[in-house]
Amino acid sequence: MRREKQRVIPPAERATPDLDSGKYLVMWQGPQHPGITGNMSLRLVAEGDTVVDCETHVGYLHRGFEKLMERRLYMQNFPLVCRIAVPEPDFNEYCYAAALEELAGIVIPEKAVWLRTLSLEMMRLASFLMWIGGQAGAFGHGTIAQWSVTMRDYVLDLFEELTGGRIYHMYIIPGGVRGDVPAGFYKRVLETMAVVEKNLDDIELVMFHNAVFKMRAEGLGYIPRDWVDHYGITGPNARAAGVARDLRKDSGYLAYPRLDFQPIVGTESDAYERARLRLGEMYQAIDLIRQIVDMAPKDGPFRERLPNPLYWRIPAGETYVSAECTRGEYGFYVVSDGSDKPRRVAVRGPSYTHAVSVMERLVRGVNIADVAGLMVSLHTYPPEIER
Amino acid sequence: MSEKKTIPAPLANEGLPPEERGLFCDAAPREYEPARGAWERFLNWARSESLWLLGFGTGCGAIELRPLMTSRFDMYRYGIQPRPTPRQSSVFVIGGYASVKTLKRIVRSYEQMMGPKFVLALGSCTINGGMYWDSYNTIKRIDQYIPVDVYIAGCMPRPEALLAGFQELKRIIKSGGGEGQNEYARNFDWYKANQKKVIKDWNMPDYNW
Amino acid sequence: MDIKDFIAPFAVWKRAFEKPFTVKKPIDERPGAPRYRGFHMNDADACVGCGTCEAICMNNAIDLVPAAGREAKDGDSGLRPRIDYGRCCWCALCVDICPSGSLSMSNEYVWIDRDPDVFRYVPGVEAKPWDGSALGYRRAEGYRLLDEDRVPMPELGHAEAVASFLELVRGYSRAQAEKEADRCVSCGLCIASCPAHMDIPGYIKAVRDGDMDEGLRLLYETNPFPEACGRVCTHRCEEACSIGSGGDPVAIRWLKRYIADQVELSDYAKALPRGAAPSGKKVAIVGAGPGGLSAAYYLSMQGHAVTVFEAEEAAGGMLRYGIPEYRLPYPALDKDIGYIESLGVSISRGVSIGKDIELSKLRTDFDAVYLSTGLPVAYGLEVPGEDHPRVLDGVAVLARATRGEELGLGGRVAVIGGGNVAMDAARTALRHGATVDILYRRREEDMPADADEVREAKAEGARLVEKAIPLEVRDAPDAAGEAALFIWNEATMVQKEPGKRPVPEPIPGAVREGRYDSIIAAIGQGPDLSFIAESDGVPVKRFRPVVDSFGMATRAAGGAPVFAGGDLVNDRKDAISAIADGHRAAIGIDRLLYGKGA
Amino acid sequence: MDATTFAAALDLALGREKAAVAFYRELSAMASFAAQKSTLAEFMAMEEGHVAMISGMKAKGSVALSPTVAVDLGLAARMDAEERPTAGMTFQDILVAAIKKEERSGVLYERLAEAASQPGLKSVFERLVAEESRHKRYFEDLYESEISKDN
Amino acid sequence: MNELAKELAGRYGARGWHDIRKDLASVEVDAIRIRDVMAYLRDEAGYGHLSFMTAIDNIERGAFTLSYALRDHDARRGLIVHADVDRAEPTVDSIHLLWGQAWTYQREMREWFGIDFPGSPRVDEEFVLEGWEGPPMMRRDFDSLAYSDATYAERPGRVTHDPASHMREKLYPEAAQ
Repeated sequence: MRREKQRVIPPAERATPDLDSGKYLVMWQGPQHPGITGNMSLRLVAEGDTVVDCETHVGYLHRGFEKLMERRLYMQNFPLVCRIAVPEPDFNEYCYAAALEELAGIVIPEKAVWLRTLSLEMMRLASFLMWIGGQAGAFGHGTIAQWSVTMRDYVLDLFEELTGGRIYHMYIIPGGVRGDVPAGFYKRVLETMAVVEKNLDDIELVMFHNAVFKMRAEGLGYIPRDWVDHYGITGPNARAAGVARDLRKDSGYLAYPRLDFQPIVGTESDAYERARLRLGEMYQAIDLIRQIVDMAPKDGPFRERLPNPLYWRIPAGETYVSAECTRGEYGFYVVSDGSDKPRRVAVRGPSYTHAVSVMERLVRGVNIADVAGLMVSLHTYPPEIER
Repeated sequence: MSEKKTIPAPLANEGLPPEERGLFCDAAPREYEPARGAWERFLNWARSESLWLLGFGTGCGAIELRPLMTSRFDMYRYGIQPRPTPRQSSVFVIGGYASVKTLKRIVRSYEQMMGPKFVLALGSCTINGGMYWDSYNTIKRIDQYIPVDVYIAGCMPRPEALLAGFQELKRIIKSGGGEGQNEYARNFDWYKANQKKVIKDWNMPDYNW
Repeated sequence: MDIKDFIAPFAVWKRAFEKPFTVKKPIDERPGAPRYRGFHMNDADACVGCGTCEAICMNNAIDLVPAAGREAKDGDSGLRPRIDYGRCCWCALCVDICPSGSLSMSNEYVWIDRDPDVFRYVPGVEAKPWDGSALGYRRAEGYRLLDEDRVPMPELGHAEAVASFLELVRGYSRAQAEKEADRCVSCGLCIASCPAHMDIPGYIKAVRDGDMDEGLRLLYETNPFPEACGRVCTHRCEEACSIGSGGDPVAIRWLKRYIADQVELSDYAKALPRGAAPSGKKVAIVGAGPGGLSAAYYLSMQGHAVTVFEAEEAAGGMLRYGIPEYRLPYPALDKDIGYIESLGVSISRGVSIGKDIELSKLRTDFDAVYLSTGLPVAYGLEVPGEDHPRVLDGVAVLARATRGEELGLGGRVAVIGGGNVAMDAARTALRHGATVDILYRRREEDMPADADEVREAKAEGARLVEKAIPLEVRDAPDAAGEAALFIWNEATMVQKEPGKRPVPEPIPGAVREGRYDSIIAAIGQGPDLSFIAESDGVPVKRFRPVVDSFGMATRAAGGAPVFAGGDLVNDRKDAISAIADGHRAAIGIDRLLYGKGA
Repeated sequence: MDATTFAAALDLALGREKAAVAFYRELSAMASFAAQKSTLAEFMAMEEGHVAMISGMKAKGSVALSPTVAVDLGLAARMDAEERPTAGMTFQDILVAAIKKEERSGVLYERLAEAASQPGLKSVFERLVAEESRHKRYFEDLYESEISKDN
Repeated sequence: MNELAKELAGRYGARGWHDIRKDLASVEVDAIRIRDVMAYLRDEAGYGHLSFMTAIDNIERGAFTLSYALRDHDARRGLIVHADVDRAEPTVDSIHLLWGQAWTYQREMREWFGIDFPGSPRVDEEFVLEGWEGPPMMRRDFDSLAYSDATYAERPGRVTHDPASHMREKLYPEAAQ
């Protein structure tokens, strides 16, 4: 099979090219490179047009969230956390809120559970829509982004209606959610889903049945199955390698145990397979959203009352809450010392491993022109690496 | 502009190793001398209607550039398009907070841009530090380091607000008010001093042109 | 790869015939969603300037600044939030927490300027194009970050209450007190309204932290009657409470009581500061009410030897003789007084100034004198028949109840007046098994009594007769001297002058009468100043000693300086004001005795 | 305006004000303690001020009084018939006496105004009625705020 | 106490097993045993997935507490392994050979807390910071606000008033003395 032949498994050991030999070209890709998702840079060493070594450089977006969170009250951190991963803020909100609720022993109302699930799945869809435009663009297919980013915008319109925010929703607040669904909202959700689904059909036709995309993506960035545990790979990157792990199923948080879905698993573990799998997860998200709209309780409170946020102290303890975001395991590790501010908050973003360790190894032996496509195929967001 | 100019001493490029100093420009930027009357007005019209955007999303704000570039908001129809390199760009969108590490790249990119060049600053973070007001790694006022032509309030500003910002920028350019580049040249020493105060490992030329 | 992979991409062409996604005029065509978190709005009239928005704002984006045309007043700091759009992150936590609910957001989101310094404004004060926008973020129904409901105070049921003189209000448990204390936002608007300017946020914090000793210490900084004030204070603080601007005010009074109740008298000394070394100076205080004893406390803390002269047999003044036991049980009052006495303050009970000892003698024997004699004289009804034997005065009835004397009110009692004394008299009569009518010249909402008192009096069975202008008291035809007819004229409220309170105007012919065994007049009280002679040099105007800001009335030659305070001098005529006067006078006396300024 | 009649009218008023001064002086003699005396002295000084004012108007030949009648709070009408205050008189006693006195003056001027045939003279008495009503209102306000606070 | 807790206690002196929730527990070991413990957990106990590594500055007791979060995907449970290291001389064995991404976390902790992991690749290189001259910034005694105020210019003109003191000034200034 052609794909078999294309698969290259880069060696674990870093090559040490002799840079003074004149054989190699050192080049920086990023931070202001349109093909790089977010701001990070790759220091590439190329021999001819093949990359032989890569160092990742991150930190362009480092704002010191974990330090800032130690300076702020628990509730004050609520607007802060969503900024950690710009294209996908809701998972931050959920993990942070859930961690606090667990530490403080708060059980959120049923309606909040469903609205949170809805919000996370809509976010997943929006995030993937953004991503697929980038993935297609990185292989020179600009049309997809014209559609998918607009589809994402339609989902953001729903978010704006539900939460009052377009990018930063600040909706999943500790204790529940911040507001009920507006009248007629579910109807508009279903309408939007129909439009998105129709466009996804087109995207599938145009992008996945496309000789150019296939030629460039197939076999690119092959991740062997045994890397999954070794590098801590999660999410679609792991599932494309045939590892059926999905925290939504495994941890069974929020309303997921009551929803009907199965993790999508791939076999080929290359850029094409990962893209294909994410397309599948978009359809899956649409399906889940429809289920949620159908099953979510229409009445009841959407928020548990919390103590005065100005003095809210959380009993000493620690916890780690993770959720399956579009890229894999997203988690918040919160340590409380019993005071009104967290002692330590650490954020576990899947890109941490995907964009640094895995990327550095995968990129060896890849054609320079494919570096951007490879990187996008790992679906990485630098802000969650450096926080 | 008509006042007599003393020729400043060449830049030392002290951040660079001695053997590399000669490879880079050692002259400070100079102010742009406008053309006369109608010709300058024509130039300004042309500049304002072809805003070429540097494709460097420096902060959260970059997320709203994608919708702008694509079909729904379609900024091309307003004469705005992204370019991959500073050498081809005339507008720099500072998309919010700037960490020190990014600031270094911002300065470098800004200086590399062709004049006349304009800066659009998005959101709270560029005005007074925003939510990262107490962070050890983000600057609070971008106007301390590079001149800014238009500010857009919001966190994040919606794409429409960005478009409105571009309209305002166009208006400013057409009225001959896009003076940022000249301000930078005029106050070059001040900007440099500010930049070097926060960029501790200054290992690039003093003026990246 | 097959042939489809080369053909399928051309499907994109069909899109040429579809409606494009492009929005024609994005800036005009897409207003923010109805819930959009756009630029801030503030209803500056509803806003009380408490600064809770500033406290919750993690961006440090909000400053409180004086707003043009708004002065500080009770319950309004006169400050308004100014928002820095160089900081704001539009999280709207300020909207969610705002106690008054005055903050909201419009759905406007375009604000562009060349000048970075303009992005700061005081919403609601500086006009902006989006002011009054109907759309935009409001906090959702039923969603607030603060709890608008007060923790209910456990109280005796009304039926149970009227059957005895047991204390009505049981006091908070620890959990209840901490929950209630958690409602406070520490804005401090209340401090200005408290006549004693107590550190209310400070002691509420002590409740939250469970640090009762610290709480007690803060209470005693400005008020040595926490047990009494924790029960019967007129709590002006609660009227000023910012939480009260959008819900029930924090139960400041109950929390004060909670602190005092938690600490045993024997542990007070551990929590409270020690007095200064003896100064060798002697101060006489006339009247052992809250004002006099407060002055005594603070003077003795400064090391002065204090003697308090009290005409009655027990100390406490109106707190003891004017306030019934079910509101302020004597052991609680005794605890406050007991601590003051334990510091070495000597109280000479049963000594009446002007009768047993002259003021001039005090001026010679002591280094300073403080007059805090209150208002012992009840004013009469001033209607024909007011000296009928069944017309009693309210203060006297309450005092007799305190002394445990037989009241002999009979079965039907009328109480004339709408003040706290009237309510206390009515409820005391109820507890003696009488049916009680409360007759008041104006409407219920005009009553000077605390709304709670009125509500409880009614709940306990008193009948309220509003707009009843007293006309005459007559002997009851069949029971001369045993019962009386009270005759009143029904009135309507007439707004005679704009801006002033309406006047009750008798309705011609609407004369009513009622037969009562007792008629308790509680229309007002006055001072007894007969003990002040012209030679004492105390300036008096309209039956009030004239004093300076420290309460000093005279430092004329011929004797020690004389200070005065409490109901005798101030307009507020409540315990907390008397306490504040006593504290202020103590400071004044101390400064004078030590020659510090003044 | 007929000077003699005008003068006669003012003389009458002057007489009443002087009687008032005498009234307070008499009470003051009866007073037993400082607070009573200072209050009576204050009210007496007010009346003396009125005496001086009316004398001035008489000398100038014109009445400079506002015709606006103060709102009647209706207290005086219902007050118990005047009693002679005693040595132990309270603030209430003094105020009641003062209110009643102002009321009686007002009633007198009212009757005179009704009886007056000349429009000019009528107006003088009407203005005096108004003046007395304002005095009464002053004391009534004081009564409401200081004495009858709770009713 | 479950089997694994006993096993860890017996082999490595692990203590303080605590079930945070039904699928998450924590346990404490000596820092010197950390590599052995992690290897055991990875190879023998099924905890094949390293979620993240981080540190907590317990300045009060002069220690950094390292937290290694592991996950056993098959058993669907997580384990957080704690180890205290001396705050004055924080050095820990590197586990970069056990997991392919561990070196990044170690590099991060080196930069953020000043904890050394000898032998870990590029551990002394700058990670997210550039030209940083201050102390490791995640230490509790590093004051972010003070650093920011001293380093980055702020827009002037901000001034606020405390309602309580403002009201005192306006309404009862005599009490201010």
